[in-house]
Amino acid sequence: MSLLELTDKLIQWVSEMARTQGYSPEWAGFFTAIAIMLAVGGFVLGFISVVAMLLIWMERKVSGHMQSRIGPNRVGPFGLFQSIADAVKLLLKEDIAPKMVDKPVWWLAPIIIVVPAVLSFLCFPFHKGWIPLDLNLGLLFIMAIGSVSVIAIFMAGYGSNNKYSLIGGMRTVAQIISYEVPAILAIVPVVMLAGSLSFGQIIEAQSFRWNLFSLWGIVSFIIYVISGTAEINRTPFDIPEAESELVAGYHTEYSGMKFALFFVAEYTNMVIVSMIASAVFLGGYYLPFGLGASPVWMLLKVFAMIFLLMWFRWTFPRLRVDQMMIFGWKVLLPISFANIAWVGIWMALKL
Amino acid sequence: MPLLSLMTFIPLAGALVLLGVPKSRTETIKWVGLGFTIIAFILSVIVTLQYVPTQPGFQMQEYYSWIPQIHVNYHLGVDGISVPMILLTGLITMLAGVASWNIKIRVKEYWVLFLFLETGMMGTFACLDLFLFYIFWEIMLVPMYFLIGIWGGPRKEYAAIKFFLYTLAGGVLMLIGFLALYFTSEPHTLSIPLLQSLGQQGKLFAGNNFRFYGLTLPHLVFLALFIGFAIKVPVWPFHTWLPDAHVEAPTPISVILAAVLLKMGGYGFYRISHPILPDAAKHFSWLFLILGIIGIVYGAFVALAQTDFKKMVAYSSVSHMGFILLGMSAFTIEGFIGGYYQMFSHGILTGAMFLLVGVLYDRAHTRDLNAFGGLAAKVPVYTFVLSIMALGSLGLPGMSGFIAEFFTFLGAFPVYREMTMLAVLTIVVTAGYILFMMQRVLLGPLNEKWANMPDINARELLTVVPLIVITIALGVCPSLLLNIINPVMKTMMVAIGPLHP
Amino acid sequence: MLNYTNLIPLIPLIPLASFVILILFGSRMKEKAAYVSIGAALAAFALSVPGIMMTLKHQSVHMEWIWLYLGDRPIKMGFMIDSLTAMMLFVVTFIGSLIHIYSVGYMHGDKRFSRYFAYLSLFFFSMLLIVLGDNLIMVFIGWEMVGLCSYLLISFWFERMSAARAGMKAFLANRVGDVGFLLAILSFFWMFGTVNFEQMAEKIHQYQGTMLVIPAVLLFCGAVGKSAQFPLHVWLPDAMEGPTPVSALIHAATMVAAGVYMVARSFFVFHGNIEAMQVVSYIGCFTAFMAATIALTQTDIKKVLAYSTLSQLGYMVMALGVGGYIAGPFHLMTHAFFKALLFLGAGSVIHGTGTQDIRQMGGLMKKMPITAWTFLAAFVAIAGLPPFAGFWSKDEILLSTFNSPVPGHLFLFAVGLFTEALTAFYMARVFFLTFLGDARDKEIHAHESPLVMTVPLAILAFFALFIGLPGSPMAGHWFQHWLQQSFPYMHAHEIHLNFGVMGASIFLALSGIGLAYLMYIKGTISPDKVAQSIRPLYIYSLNKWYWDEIYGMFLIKPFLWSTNALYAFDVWIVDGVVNGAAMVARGLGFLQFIFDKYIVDGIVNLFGWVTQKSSRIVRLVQTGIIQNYILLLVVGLALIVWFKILENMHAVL
Amino acid sequence: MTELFNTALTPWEWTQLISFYGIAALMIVAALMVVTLRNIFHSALGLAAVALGAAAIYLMLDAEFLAFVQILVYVGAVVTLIAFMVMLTQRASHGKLVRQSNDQKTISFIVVLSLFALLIWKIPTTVWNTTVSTGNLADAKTLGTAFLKEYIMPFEVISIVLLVALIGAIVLARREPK
Amino acid sequence: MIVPLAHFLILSLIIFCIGLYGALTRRNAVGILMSVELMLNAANINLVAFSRFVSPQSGTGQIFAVFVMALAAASVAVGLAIVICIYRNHRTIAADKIDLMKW
Repeated sequence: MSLLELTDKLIQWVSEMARTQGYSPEWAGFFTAIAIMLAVGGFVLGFISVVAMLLIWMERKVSGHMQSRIGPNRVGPFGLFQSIADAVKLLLKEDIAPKMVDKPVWWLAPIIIVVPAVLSFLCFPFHKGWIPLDLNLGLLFIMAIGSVSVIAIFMAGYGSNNKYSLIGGMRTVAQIISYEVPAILAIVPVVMLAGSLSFGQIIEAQSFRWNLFSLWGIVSFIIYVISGTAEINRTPFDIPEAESELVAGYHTEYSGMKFALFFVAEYTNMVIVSMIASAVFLGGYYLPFGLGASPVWMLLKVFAMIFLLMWFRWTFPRLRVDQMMIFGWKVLLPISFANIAWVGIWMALKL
Repeated sequence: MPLLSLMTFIPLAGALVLLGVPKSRTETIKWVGLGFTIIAFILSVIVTLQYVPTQPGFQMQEYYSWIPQIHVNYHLGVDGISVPMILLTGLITMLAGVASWNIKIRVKEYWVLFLFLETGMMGTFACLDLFLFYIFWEIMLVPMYFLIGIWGGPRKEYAAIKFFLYTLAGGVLMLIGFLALYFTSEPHTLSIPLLQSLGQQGKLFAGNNFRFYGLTLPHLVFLALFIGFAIKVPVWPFHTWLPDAHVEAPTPISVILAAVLLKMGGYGFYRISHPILPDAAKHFSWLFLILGIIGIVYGAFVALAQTDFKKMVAYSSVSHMGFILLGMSAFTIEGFIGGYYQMFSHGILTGAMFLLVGVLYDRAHTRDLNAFGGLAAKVPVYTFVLSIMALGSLGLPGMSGFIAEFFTFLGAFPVYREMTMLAVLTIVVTAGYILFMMQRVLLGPLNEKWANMPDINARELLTVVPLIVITIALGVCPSLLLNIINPVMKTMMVAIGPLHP
Repeated sequence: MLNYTNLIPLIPLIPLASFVILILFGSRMKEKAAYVSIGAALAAFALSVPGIMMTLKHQSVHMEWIWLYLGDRPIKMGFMIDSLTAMMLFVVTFIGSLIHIYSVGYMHGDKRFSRYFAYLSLFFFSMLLIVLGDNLIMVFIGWEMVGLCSYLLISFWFERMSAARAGMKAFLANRVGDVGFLLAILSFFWMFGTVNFEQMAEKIHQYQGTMLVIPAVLLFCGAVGKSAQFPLHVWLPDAMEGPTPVSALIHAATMVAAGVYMVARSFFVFHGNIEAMQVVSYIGCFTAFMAATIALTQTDIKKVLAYSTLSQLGYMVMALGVGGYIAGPFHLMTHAFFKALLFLGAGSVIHGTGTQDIRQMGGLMKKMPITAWTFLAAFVAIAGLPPFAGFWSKDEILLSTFNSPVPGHLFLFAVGLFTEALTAFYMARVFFLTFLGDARDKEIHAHESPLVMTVPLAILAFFALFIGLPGSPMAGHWFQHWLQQSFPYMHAHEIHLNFGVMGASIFLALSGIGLAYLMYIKGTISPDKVAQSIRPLYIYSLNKWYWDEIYGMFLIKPFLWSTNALYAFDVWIVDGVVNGAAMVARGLGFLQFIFDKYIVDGIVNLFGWVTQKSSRIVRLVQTGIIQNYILLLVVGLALIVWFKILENMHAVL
Repeated sequence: MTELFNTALTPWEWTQLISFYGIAALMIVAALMVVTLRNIFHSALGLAAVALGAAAIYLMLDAEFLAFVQILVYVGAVVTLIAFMVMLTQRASHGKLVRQSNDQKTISFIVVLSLFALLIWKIPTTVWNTTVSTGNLADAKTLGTAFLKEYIMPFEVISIVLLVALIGAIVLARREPK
Repeated sequence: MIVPLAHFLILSLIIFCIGLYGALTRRNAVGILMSVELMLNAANINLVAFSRFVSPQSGTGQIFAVFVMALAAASVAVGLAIVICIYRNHRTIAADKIDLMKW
């Protein structure tokens, strides 16, 4: 809450300053708005970095326990500060730029890949009314902005001027494009039923009954989780960065802070996928059957989803490229179409 | 519930389902295909039962705007003119499906086309929009072409192409007629009910002064429609595709061709040309009369000269279909009802005749009438069934054919006495060729070649018995059908008016 | 309501039910099938008895129902029983039942035994429709159905080609008559709007026009077909191919008489319609005479009887034609009994001897006494010896001919008398040759028929002898008065006995019999010599006046030829036009191809040549590089924009 | 400074102006990159930049839906496809293509310039039939309704075109099985 | 909207002309495709601008723009396939080297 108070103070200060400096009320309001934007932006950025680091720690812990190890436990209580230590290490590391890389592209790639990840947080529904920017087309916005990361990955793969990176990048892009389709199609029934693309309204529509509590909901949910996993290139869909084949895929040539940015982007994307799944299928900040609503539930659900993704990673073996493609186009796609058709027919009959 | 759409497109759905069945599983294909024809038949029965004859106008209408730019609507609906035809289509297609059981080659394609054909037929009878009508009308040609061209007899290609081109030529003329109707109606419309009311109020072609050798535009439009429908009927002299198509087509397709497709021409007269252009129809009543009489007499005479069983039945169709024209030429209610009754009755009788020819052909692999003889002793049940149907098409009282002919004569006689007498005389010739056929096939000493011929089996009997029941029921109690068509004919006659007011 | 009126439909429907049962299950019943059919016939008889009784009390029964609506016009169907109907009902059901019983013996062992009885039942049904129908449509329906039954029964033994052909001939000849009948129905419908007998009678009574002749003649055409009058008589002799009981029932007693019945029933059409009556009477008279002459020389016992039937039917028709509307039906009834008896007797003879040729028979009196005596009874009845049945009815006919208003009635009367002599002669010839004298063929071992056949013979013999009595002066012409109630529109007139006519009739009959006695018993006059002396006439008669040959030559052959010609026309001309159109299209295509190749293409080649030469230079523009093209396109676009702008500026300026 | 901000324009208008011209400049630069750069991949990135810029312009023009679709289609699909094309034909792009432009460079420039001149001369002088926006602007719902009502026919046709293009592309690009 | 319509049109015109120039001069087939996409984008800006300024309520221009986008996507897909096909057969994607259509 202190953060909110701080923000409040900042805004008051700005409007006070503007007024005392003799600006017209319009301009004062304008500056205030900018201040709000900055505050929100700062909050989001802070949230992202904290969450990313927390997730890295969490992943190591989870993987450790799944493999009957303990995981990081030296730095801080339960090794909590291990991520901070890592971040510091990466920041301080020498920035190596290979000679043959396509400089501008290689440089821009890690920056661009973070942009969509951060922008997606604009629609993070913490609580009723606590959505930084509740766009009418929120879902579409996230989907659209997410596709920008494809370009960034391409840039990274191409810019590295490295066979492995290029192949890794192309694989990634192919995979993302392929699985974006079932992911969107899995959400379509929800949109059809809620009649809106805005997160706020979709969640409100589930205030009593989650979308998960129906046959089509379960199907959609499963499809979405699978395609989501594929979109963020996590095991079992980590083909693009398969160490044993491609070294590390498109970020082979990156190190230091640039690598860290890729890392942050990946974990942020994980949060976003979990966020969408929670908001769209699991009722967002609502408990089922009107039992209550709170931002805590939202965060808990997001973390539960993240845990699920991690669980996947340490449970399933990696797929082959052709298996992955066949699964996406020949299994998920038809099922999601059938699902949409079914929901459509159901709606038509009901209406 | 969109009953008519359901009925029309259920067979199409069946065809799509069949596309998914593997080719090798012929038994499954047959049962699935038959299942869909049965569903369509049941739906057609439901339509018939739901139809309220006493209520005027079209019923069970479905209306959706389709291509608003040219005023095309998806408009279905039935009245007393279409209901019996729909029932006939459902029934005959189902029976033809049963008769298709011994189609052995390319079963899957056959059934897919077969079901596709049924959709076309149902649609033609159920639609109330000229555009839709034209689409369904033409769409039927395609499966028919393949069904004759692939599963037919030795000259199947010739027959199929002839059928296709002939009907297509008619279709084009019909389309020209439709377009003329569209562009001259104000507002532009292709809706049949609307055009009917416009035409009957004399608002169609109002103020159009076009003349072509003394023919006005409605006359020309009517002629175009007439030729289009006449080819399908078929009216002499457009009939020559019929014997070829019938002879070459496989049995079930002959049945459908005779029982349903030929009716579309007549249906076109009843539904489109006469109600929309009553004055032109009256102007050309002499054409109907002359061609009808020629068809009746000529078809009967030529049928007597045949040695091929199917050809004989085909020419007898030409003769029988002439009654429709004769009935319609008089513009009396008896004539109109008689012509319509003849359509239904001919569908039942000739359908059964072709089924029975098929039964014989399956056993003997020949249709030469002179090759048989004395079969009555060998195949008594078949003989019985064939005799009933033959006597029915001969016009024996107690069966539907007599009622139809009698009504037609009753309607035509007060208007055209001499010509009707000529037509009545033809019943002798009709009896001649039917009896001659029976004598050559069934009677006389047994031809030893067929000493081991098995009698008609249960499946084949199943296809014919319903037709026997219907034809006798309609002969004894014509009210079954008249109750449906009487009110609508009355309204139509009131709207069209008598020939010489 | 279970009153009698509502039971009338059962009279035809019971035989129909019998037909349905037999056709479906008959083959399993074997010979028990006969019981169903006989039961149905007897039930029909029993049911009609109350109706007949009611007419005796001068009542009539009538029921009708609406069959269908044609537009707004209801078309009614109905049954009625008046005295004429009652007479027919009696004839049909009574004789029919006897013949059913007789058939059990005659058809014993036939492989299609049940089918035979099924057809008989169907015939019963149809015949009763004719008899009971109160309108022409109903009669027509029955009319066609009896035709069908006749067809089925004539070609019952269809393995014989001649039987099959005879059936077809019968049906077709009937059909020709039916055309007339149908046209008559249409005419009446058109003229009066009804075909109900009562209503028609009423309307015709008020009718003033002159157009009634043609419908009347057309209606008579139906009777001509069914009652086998000239010129449609040819089918009846051939119809003898059927089983003999069928010949008795259908082709002697009932169906062929339906024509007479129908004319009598619709006599109001002919009454006062002199032209039509003339046609009817002359045709009847001619048929009677012609058939009698043919019967003189035939040697097949059934053929003789067939021609005799023809002749007698001609008699009846003539009677109606000359206005003897009661004489005709009266003779119909008596004839039904004695002719049925004759046929059954002949059947018994055929059954016993196995041949139909009277030249091979002889002396059967001893071997088949019951048959012989009953045959004798029938013979005296048909020959017109008083006081037996035939005498009274024939006398009635001759009397009405004598008193007729029809022009030329005396000529008709003379021919009638002469025909009666002929009848007596040929019937005597048959009887003498068959039963008297010695057996001419030793191969034939005749035996008396079983009881099931002889008992009906005996019953019929009784009626054949005495059925004429109710119409005799001794009974005060009771029958005629009774029948008169069916003709309410006629003035009942007193019947004056004319002993001259009676005497002439008796004399001629006796002289005919006497001549036959001299020729075939005594042998004083040799039949062969007589035949030799009038050989052309003999041959002419033996060959049945060559009617079959004439029809074959002048009708059937040209007809068949015309069908083939029309078919050829269809194939070569009509279809030829279609194929020709295709050919022409293809030919035009070929011509165009030629034209195209040498003329059009030549010019094109010329241009091409010129172009080729000139385009050596111009073709450099075509580089194959798309971007060049796009550039040109853009230049064009720029120009268009430019001109457009200029235009707008002008417009603004 | 203060005075400048207190002129007639509201801060919102200022933002619009600045963002519009900024974005426009960026787009023009990126477009030039597309047509001039030797490295075709860089050109593709330029195209992506133009597409994003266009999306921003759409946002300014209150066409939210279109903006997001633009990003989804252009950045997510078109540019990706082009990048793939670049990768798959990399050898040709790098090795043999020494010259990046063809022989009609000059004349093309002149033609395009003249066209440009014509239009740039005409655009400011034309009076456009603009209206002041009152009431609700067209949003996604309006568009969706329009697609399924007035424009259903074109919509269906375009779907079929897409399907055909899809099939055509597959057929063309598929290696013939030996 | 403070920015006048004409400025949007001019921006669109500039991008269009740049794209046109590229389409006319680039040798690389992929380059040509990209230039065409530029032109289409320029057209879209035009459409949306008109939509906003002329009929803001009906959104007709936006609908047209959506159609244009669909067509652009289709053309790129087919273009990609063609280019790959050409590349496979001719080992080049230079537009002025592919002149098989020359008489």
